[in-house]
Amino acid sequence: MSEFEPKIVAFVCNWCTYAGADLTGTSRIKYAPNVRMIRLPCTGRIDFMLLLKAFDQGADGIIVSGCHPGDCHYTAGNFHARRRWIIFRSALEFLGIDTRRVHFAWVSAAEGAKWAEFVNSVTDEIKKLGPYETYKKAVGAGIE
Amino acid sequence: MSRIGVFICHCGENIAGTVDPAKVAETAAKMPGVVYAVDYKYMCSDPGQNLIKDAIKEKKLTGVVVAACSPRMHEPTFRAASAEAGLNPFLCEMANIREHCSWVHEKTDATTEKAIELVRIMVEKVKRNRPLYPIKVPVTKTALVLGAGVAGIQAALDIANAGHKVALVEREPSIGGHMAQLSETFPTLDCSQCILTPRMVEVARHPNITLYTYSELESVEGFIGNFKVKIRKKARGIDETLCTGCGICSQKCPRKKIPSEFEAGLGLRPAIYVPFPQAVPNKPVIDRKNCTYYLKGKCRVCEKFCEKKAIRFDQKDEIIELDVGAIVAATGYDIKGTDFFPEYGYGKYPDVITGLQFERLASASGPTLGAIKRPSDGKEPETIVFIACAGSRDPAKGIPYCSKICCMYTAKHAMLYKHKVHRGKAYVFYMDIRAGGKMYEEFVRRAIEEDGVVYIRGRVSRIYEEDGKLVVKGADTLLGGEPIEIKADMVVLATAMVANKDAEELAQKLRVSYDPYHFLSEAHPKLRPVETNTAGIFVAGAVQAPKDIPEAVAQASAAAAKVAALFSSSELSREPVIAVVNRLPPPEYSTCTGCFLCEKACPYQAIEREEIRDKKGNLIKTVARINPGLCQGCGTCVALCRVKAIDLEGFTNEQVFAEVCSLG
Amino acid sequence: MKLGYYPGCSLKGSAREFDESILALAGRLDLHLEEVPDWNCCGSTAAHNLNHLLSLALPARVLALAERANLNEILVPCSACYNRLATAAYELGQDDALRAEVSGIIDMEYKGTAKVLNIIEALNKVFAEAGEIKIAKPFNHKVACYYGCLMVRPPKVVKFDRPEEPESMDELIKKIGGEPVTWAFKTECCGAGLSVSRTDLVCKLSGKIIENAVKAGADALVVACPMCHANLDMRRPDIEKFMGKKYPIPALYITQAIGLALGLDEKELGLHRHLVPVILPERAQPAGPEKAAQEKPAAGAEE
Amino acid sequence: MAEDHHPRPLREMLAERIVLLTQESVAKCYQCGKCSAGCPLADEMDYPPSQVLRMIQLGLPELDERALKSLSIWLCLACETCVTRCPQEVDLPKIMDFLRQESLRRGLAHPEAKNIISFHKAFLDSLKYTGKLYELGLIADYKARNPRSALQDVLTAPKLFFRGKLNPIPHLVKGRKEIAKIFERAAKKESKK
Repeated sequence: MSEFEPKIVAFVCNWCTYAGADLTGTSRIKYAPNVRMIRLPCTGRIDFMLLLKAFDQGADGIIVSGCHPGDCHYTAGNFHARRRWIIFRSALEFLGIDTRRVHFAWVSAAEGAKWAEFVNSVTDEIKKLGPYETYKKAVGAGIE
Repeated sequence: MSRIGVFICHCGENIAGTVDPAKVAETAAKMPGVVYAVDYKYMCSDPGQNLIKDAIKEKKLTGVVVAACSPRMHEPTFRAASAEAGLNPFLCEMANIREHCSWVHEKTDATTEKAIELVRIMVEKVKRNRPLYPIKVPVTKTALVLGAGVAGIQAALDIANAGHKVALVEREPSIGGHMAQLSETFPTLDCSQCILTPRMVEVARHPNITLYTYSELESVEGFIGNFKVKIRKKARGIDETLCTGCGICSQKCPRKKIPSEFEAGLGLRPAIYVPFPQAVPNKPVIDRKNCTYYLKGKCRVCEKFCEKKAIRFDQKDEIIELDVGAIVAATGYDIKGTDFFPEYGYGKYPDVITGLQFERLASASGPTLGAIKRPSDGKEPETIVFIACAGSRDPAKGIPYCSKICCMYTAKHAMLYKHKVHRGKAYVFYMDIRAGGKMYEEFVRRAIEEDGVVYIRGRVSRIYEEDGKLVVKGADTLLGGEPIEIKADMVVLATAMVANKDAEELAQKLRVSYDPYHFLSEAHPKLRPVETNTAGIFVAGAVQAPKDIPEAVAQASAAAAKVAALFSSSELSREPVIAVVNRLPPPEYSTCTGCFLCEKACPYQAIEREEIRDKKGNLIKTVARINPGLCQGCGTCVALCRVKAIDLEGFTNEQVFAEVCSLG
Repeated sequence: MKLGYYPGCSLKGSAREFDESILALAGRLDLHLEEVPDWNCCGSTAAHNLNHLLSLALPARVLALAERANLNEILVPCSACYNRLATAAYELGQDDALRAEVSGIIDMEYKGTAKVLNIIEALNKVFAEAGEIKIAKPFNHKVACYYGCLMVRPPKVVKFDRPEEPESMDELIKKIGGEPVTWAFKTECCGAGLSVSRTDLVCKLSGKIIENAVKAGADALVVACPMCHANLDMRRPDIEKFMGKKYPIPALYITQAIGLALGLDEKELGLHRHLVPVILPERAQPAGPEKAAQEKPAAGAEE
Repeated sequence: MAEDHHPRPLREMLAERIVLLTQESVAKCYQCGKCSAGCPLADEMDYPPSQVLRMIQLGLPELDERALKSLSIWLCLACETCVTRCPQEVDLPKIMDFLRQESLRRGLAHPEAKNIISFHKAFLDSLKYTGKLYELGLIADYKARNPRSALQDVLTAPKLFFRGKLNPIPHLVKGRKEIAKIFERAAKKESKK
C-alpha cells in the first residue's frame, strides 16, 4: 500500500456548495479525488447521526459545507445546522470521537476555487492524522 | 426487487478524457439491483435519451441513474425522458461524474474509482426512491393590495384589468397617498392631481375593485394562493351608504382649527372632514381625538345639520375577513420632519419647512392656493434656500442612504419658486446632483440655466435667526470650501425619505424580510425585484426602497403582472420535495409526540398542529402536520425531529443513510 | 453634599472671582468642596496642540490624585479644564494600552473611576438636593446664557443636555427669577486659545457674540468658563475698538448671578474684579418670585 | 497607540500615519464642506478645514506637505464645532492636533504661526517648572519671545493686577519633579512617532 489515501465524505447543500463545486468543475480547477459528495437540500437537513454513520462506513474525515450566513436558500437552515453542531460536537468529544476530523465551511455557488482549496487542505490534514483506526477499533468493526 | 438501469455519459472527451466509462459501466452492471448498464457518447442527445427510454420499456426498469454532468444541468432533461417512457420522473437520479469528478481530477484509476462510487451512491439512493407527484395547490383569484398611493392604485388597476378581483386597502380616509399632495411633477411639470385623480376615480368605479379606505391590515394567515386576511375597517362615524358627501357637516363643525395632515400641517381642518376636495371616496370621517362630542360628551352639531341622518357616533370598528390568493404591499414611505436637526434649530423656526410642505405651498389647491408664502407671517420670501441631503447621506444624525428623489424635487421646487416669484433669489445647497433618469439631467440644467437657480456645492452647517432673517451658514467647496452666508426668508429642507413607522410590524404580519431601515426586502436584488421571500407576496413602490413616481408605477405594474401570472391557472403545482409527518394506524396514529420543536425551527411557518380525535370528538393526541403549500423542503425539521416522525420526500432518511452506507 | 474640587490655574489667577463665587455659593448651599491634593495644570490648549501624550498625562495625573483621595466626583468649573479632563478620561477609557502607557508616564495608576462634573451639572445636583432654594433677590434681568464650546462639545465626550442650543443654564437662570433671551450664539466660539497670540481674531469672534446678545435684548451675558469670560470681559476694550462700538453689557459667571439672587454680597462674589462694571438696569414688575415658583416642579423633576 | 514606540520614517503617507496614530480615517470624509461652513475661523484660514483634509486624502507628498505648512492648522481653535456636525463623524480636531504636532516634527510650521506656537511653548515651559500656570511669568516669557507683541496688553495688565487677577508670585506644585518627568517622558515618546 502506497501513501495513505483518506476517505472523506462531504455533506453539502444543493444551493451553495454543490453549485460551488460545479463551478470548480466548469473552471477545471483540480483537487484531491478523495472526497465523496452527498447532496442535500440544505445543511439544516443534516442529521448528525449521518456523521457517525459515515465514520462507521470507514470515513477518515468529514466535510459539512453550506451557504454563507444570511445566504441560506431557506433563510436560516445553515444557522440551525451550526447551532446543532455546537451541541453535537461535545457529544462526539464525550464519545471520544476526534472532532479534528470534522470540518465546516461556507462555500457559496461563486466560490469554485475556495471549494478546491478547502478540499485539499482537509485532505492534507486528514492525511497527517492518518487513517481513523481508533474509531474502527472503538466500534470493533474492522472495515476492509 | 428493484431493476435499476445505469447510463454513463462520455460527454465527448469531457468525461471519457479522465474517466474510463466502459469500466464504470462494467462495474455498475455488477452492483446489486442493477439490471442494465451502458455507456454512450452523449446521453443528452436524442439517441442518448432514446437509449434510456427504450431500456426503461424493454428492461422494465424501476429506477434510472444517469452518470453524466451536474443534475443542476440536465436533471430535468432526463427526468422528462423517463416520464415519456412511463417511469415516474422522481425515479430518475443523476450521478455527477463530470463537474465533481472528470473535470477536477487527473486521469488516474482513482478518478474512475471515484466515478464508480458516485454511481454506487446514486444506485443505492434510487433503489429507495418512491414515485412522487407534483403538489397541486388551489388559487383564490383575488388579490389584496395594501396601500392606495400611486403604486397601489396602479397595481390594483392592472390586476383588475387582467380580469381578477382586487381588494384595495388604504389606511387614510381617502386614496391617493403622497402623490395627491404634490404640486407639479418632475421632469414634465404636469400637475400631480390632474394626472392622479382620473386614476383614483377609475379605481372607485372599477367593477373588479373593492375599496376599503380608513382600513388597516389586521392579520394574515395561510400561504400562496390561499391567504386568509383580516381587515380592520376603522369607524368613520358616518353611514357611508347614506352620506352624499354634501359637506355641510364639515362646514358646521365648531372645531375648525385642527392642523390638516394632508396640508402637512400648513392648513387647518374641522373635526369631521374630507382630507381634500378630490378625495375618493368623498365621504367624511370624524377625528375622535379632536371631536368635541368625544372629548366633552356634547355638541353633535354635524348630526343636527346632516339631512341624510348619516352621522353615527356609536359606530364601531369592523373586522372584515377575506380569502385572497396574492398580496401586494404598496404602503409607501414617510419623511423625516425638520425637528431632528439640532443645527437647523430643532424645527423651532416656522419658516424652515420640509419639501412636502413646500409641495403644499406650491399646489394650486393648497393652503395658499399656490402662492409661495412663508408660514410665519404669510410674506412672500425674497430669498429662499433649498438644502438637499437634509438627513439623507448623514450617518451621524440621519440615514446613511440616498433618498433618491430629493435632487429632482429640489430642482423642481427652485424652478416653481422662480416661476412664481420672478425677482426672488433661489439657492440650492447640494453635495452631488443625482439626476439619472429620462430627461432628468436636462431638467436640472434648465433650473440652473434658464430659471437662474444658484447651486452651491456644500453642506449647511447651521441655520439661525437674526434680524428677522434666517442666516444660513454654508460653504462652497468649489470655491475651496469658502464659507458662504445667505440671509434667507425661507428655508426648504429636502428631508430624508424613510420607511413608515409601522413598516416593521407590517413585514412581520406578512412574514417577509426587511432591511435595517425597515424597507421590505425583495427576493433577489436583480432578478426578483418585486417578489418577496414569501411566495405569493409582492412589493411595489417606496415600501421597498426610496423611489420616484415612474419607478413606483413601473414596479407596481410588474407586481401586477406577477399576480396575473399566478392567477392564470386555478391551481399551481410545486415540486413534491417537501417534508411529511408520518401517519400510522391507531393506536399510534403517528410517531410524532407533539413536542413541536419543529414548529419553531421552520422558516416558513409550515408546521401546523393537527388534533386527532375519536368518533366522540375526544382529543386523542395533537401531532404536527406539514402544510404542503408552505413547506419549501429544507428539511430542517427532519434533522431536528427526535423521534424521526418527519421525513423529507426525495431526501428521506432511508435514502440518505443508504447513500452513506454505500461508501462502506 | 461633598464634591472633589479642581479649580484649575485661571481660577487661582485671572478668574479668581469665579473661584470666590463658587466658594461663596458652596458656603450657602452646604456644598463641601475638597480640593484635589497637589493638583497640576490640565495642559490646556497648549498641550493638546503640541503634544498628544502630554495632553493626556497632565489630566491623568489630576484624576489619579483624585482617585487616591477617594474623590469619585470632581467639580471642574473651568470649561477648558473640564473638557481636557473629560477628553483624557474618555480616550483612556477607550484604550487600555494607552491607559497603561499614560499610567507609566505619570508614575501612578489611573483606574478611570473619578467622574468629572462641569459647573452646570454640579449646580443642578446641588439645587436638586437642596430641593427648594430661597431666592432673596430674584435675578430679574434679561440674560443671554453663553455656553461656549468646551462644555457642550464634542457630544460623545461631554454629553451635555444638547450640543446645539443647550438649555440647562437657561433653566438655572429661570430658577433664580431671571429671563433667558433666545439668541443665536449660545455655543459659538469666542476664540479662547488665541486670546493672547491672535487678539484680533478673538475680537472678531467675541464681538459677534456680544453684538448678537445685545440685539436679542439681553442686559447681561452669563458665562460658565474663564476663557470665555476673559475674552468677553478683559478683552472688552479691544473688542470695542475692533467693532468701533461701545458695549456696556456686563459678563457675569453663572455662579455670581446665582450668588446675587441668594443675596450674597457683591464683593464676596468678586464682582469688583470685572473690567466691565456690573451695572444691571432695574426692571419693573418683579417677574421673579412667581417665575421661581413656576420652576419648582422643574426643580423637583430633576431629582 | 501603545505599539508605536519605535521610531518610524516621517516620509510615509500622511493619511496612513493619521490612521495609525489617531485611529481616524480621512477616507471617511466625502467633502461636503460642512466643517468649513461651520468653522468660526474658516475665512481667516489659508485653506478651510475641508480643503486641508482634501489635500491629505490625495496622498501626494507635495500636498501632504502643503497641509502641514498651512496656517489653518494653527488657527484651528479646537472648538469641536466641525466634529459635532460632521455627517461622517470625522474627528477633525483630533486630526488637527496631530497635524500640528507632525508639522513641528517635520519643521514645516507656517511662519505666521510663530507667535501662536511660541505662546503654546511659553505656556508649557512655565508649566514644566511650576506645574501650574504662572500667568505673569507666561506673559513675560511670551513677550520675550515676541518682541513685536511687547506693547500688547500693557494697558490691560495693570488693570488686572489692581483687580488682583495677576499674581506676582507663582503657585507651585509640590510634585514638581514628577511634572518634569511627565514632560520628559511625553516629549520622548512623541518625538519617536
